[in-house]
Amino acid sequence: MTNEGIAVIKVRDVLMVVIPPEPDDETVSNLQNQILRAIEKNEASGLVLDISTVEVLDSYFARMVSETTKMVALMGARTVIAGMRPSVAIATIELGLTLGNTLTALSVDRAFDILHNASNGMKPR
Amino acid sequence: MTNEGIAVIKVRDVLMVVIPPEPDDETVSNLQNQILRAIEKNEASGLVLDISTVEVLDSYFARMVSETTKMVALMGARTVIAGMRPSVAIATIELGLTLGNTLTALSVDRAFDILHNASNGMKPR
Amino acid sequence: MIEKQDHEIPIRLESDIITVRKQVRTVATDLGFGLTDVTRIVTSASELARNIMSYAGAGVMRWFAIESEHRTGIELTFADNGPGIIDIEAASEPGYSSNGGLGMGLPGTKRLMDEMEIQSEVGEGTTVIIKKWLKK
Amino acid sequence: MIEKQDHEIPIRLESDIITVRKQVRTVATDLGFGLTDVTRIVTSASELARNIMSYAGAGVMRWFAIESEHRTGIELTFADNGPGIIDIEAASEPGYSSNGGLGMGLPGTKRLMDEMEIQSEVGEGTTVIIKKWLKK
Ligand SMILES: Nc1ncnc2c1ncn2[C@@H]1O[C@H](COP(=O)(O)OP(=O)(O)O)[C@@H](O)[C@H]1O
Ligand SMILES: Nc1ncnc2c1ncn2[C@@H]1O[C@H](COP(=O)(O)OP(=O)(O)O)[C@@H](O)[C@H]1O
Repeated sequence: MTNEGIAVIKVRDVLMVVIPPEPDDETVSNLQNQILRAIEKNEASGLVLDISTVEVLDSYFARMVSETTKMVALMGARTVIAGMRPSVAIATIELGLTLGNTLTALSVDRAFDILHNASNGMKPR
Repeated sequence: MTNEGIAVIKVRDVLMVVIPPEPDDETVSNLQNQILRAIEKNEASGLVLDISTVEVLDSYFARMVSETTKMVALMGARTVIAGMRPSVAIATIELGLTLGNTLTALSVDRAFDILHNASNGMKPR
Repeated sequence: MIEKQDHEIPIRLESDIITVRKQVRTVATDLGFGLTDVTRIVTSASELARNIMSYAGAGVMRWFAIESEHRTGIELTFADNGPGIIDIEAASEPGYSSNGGLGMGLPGTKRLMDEMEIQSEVGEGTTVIIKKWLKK
Repeated sequence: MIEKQDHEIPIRLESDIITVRKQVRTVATDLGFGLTDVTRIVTSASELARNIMSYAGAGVMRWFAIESEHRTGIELTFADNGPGIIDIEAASEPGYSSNGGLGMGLPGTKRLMDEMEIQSEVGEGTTVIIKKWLKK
């Protein structure tokens, strides 16, 4: 069984995870663990899930994403999903899925902006 | 089958789409694609749907609007519906439709204000 | 003006829905309905025309100016020879849809109009008649 | 190109779901579907392949190019000899899931495709056939 590697990159106190184009189920289910461990280890306050290369978001994957977001929130960090393609957005909504109240951003850059501003907003000087 | 052209105008990082008075089903379904592609291409953070010339909003159209809003949200941008006529608002509500949690504005100007303030709000200095 | 001979429109293509809407708008406006009622009537017609397209594939709309006890009104009939509706009561409930639609067409049309009648026979087809009266 | 002899893929391992997705993407793209429709079709295939894995353990997907009245389309069949679905109607409702899933696979696939047919016999197995037509 292939386990496409998942890159977890740390930028200041935000973790960025790039989801591969065709993650298999094992990759998807390992992802959750890896992310939560990485957040704990790095004391990250934010998580950016870059899905810009993802070509299909089925209900299994959607469920993993929204559950992960909730787990991350319980640990005290915030998740932003970045870069969903138009075709994927169409199929996701037509399939009847939602990503819950997950924050979304057009690009990874903007996702960092959102997390950065949010934490500024939460820590006013 | 006629396909009435749809104008997509960019004003800073907000896209404005003017819906024609009597869009046929094909126009409506193409609209979704055009809007999502335009948002991706322009990295637009907001979308204003100008429906001020629309004379009838039936359930097919309403569904398209609320689904498009959700798709746009998944991609990380926000939608404001602008300029619904009173007669259309009455028929829409009586028909039992909602546009979900879509933001609405009296006019295109106000819609831009809403989107502008929202993004300012997220970037406090 | 309403001409007896061409008070019927075929509904076969999606573009016919637009024709139906335009025609109903003209007829209702000519009969003296105000903009709010015209919009209610046109919205209802749009729903029923689309149902014919979606569920029966083809059908017709007929329109009439109607009179009763000093009142004037509009009557629209949407008829098809499609599969019919098995459970009319269920189909008239908000949210019921056999094709993943919103399921608001029939119950909503009933609210928008003054009267609505559904006749349907499985395997025979469906006829929906709606009426709106001019407020005196 | 679509070859008659290898238009079947076994679904036995989770990794076969990826194979199904890749194959369906290639076939649909070759048939001329645009990116949005390809994504709709691949998403549906992914749901049905996963259902086979989750509920039947193993099965197959078959694909066909189909023709009808000047239209071209794709037909995908997902067949298994699993436990079958007791109440197909209930299983087709959004939110119904026997294993704590989202319950969006069957109703969602119906929305994403043009046609869907479910045949299932308890103790015998399940066959789901889906179709999508190329817009002219
Ligand atoms: N002309 C028709 N022929 C057959 N079935 C119909 C017809 N019109 C409506 N129906 C049935 O009634 C249901 C409810 O219709 P409606 O309230 O308009 O909602 P929707 O069209 O969104 O499903 C439809 O899903 C369909 O099963
Ligand atoms: N191939 C199958 N064999 C047996 N049961 C199935 C099969 N596919 C679907 N089902 C049943 O239908 C239900 C609904 O399926 P679906 O809508 O895909 O949602 P989910 O898989 O999230 O439960 C499943 O929970 C299961 O009980």
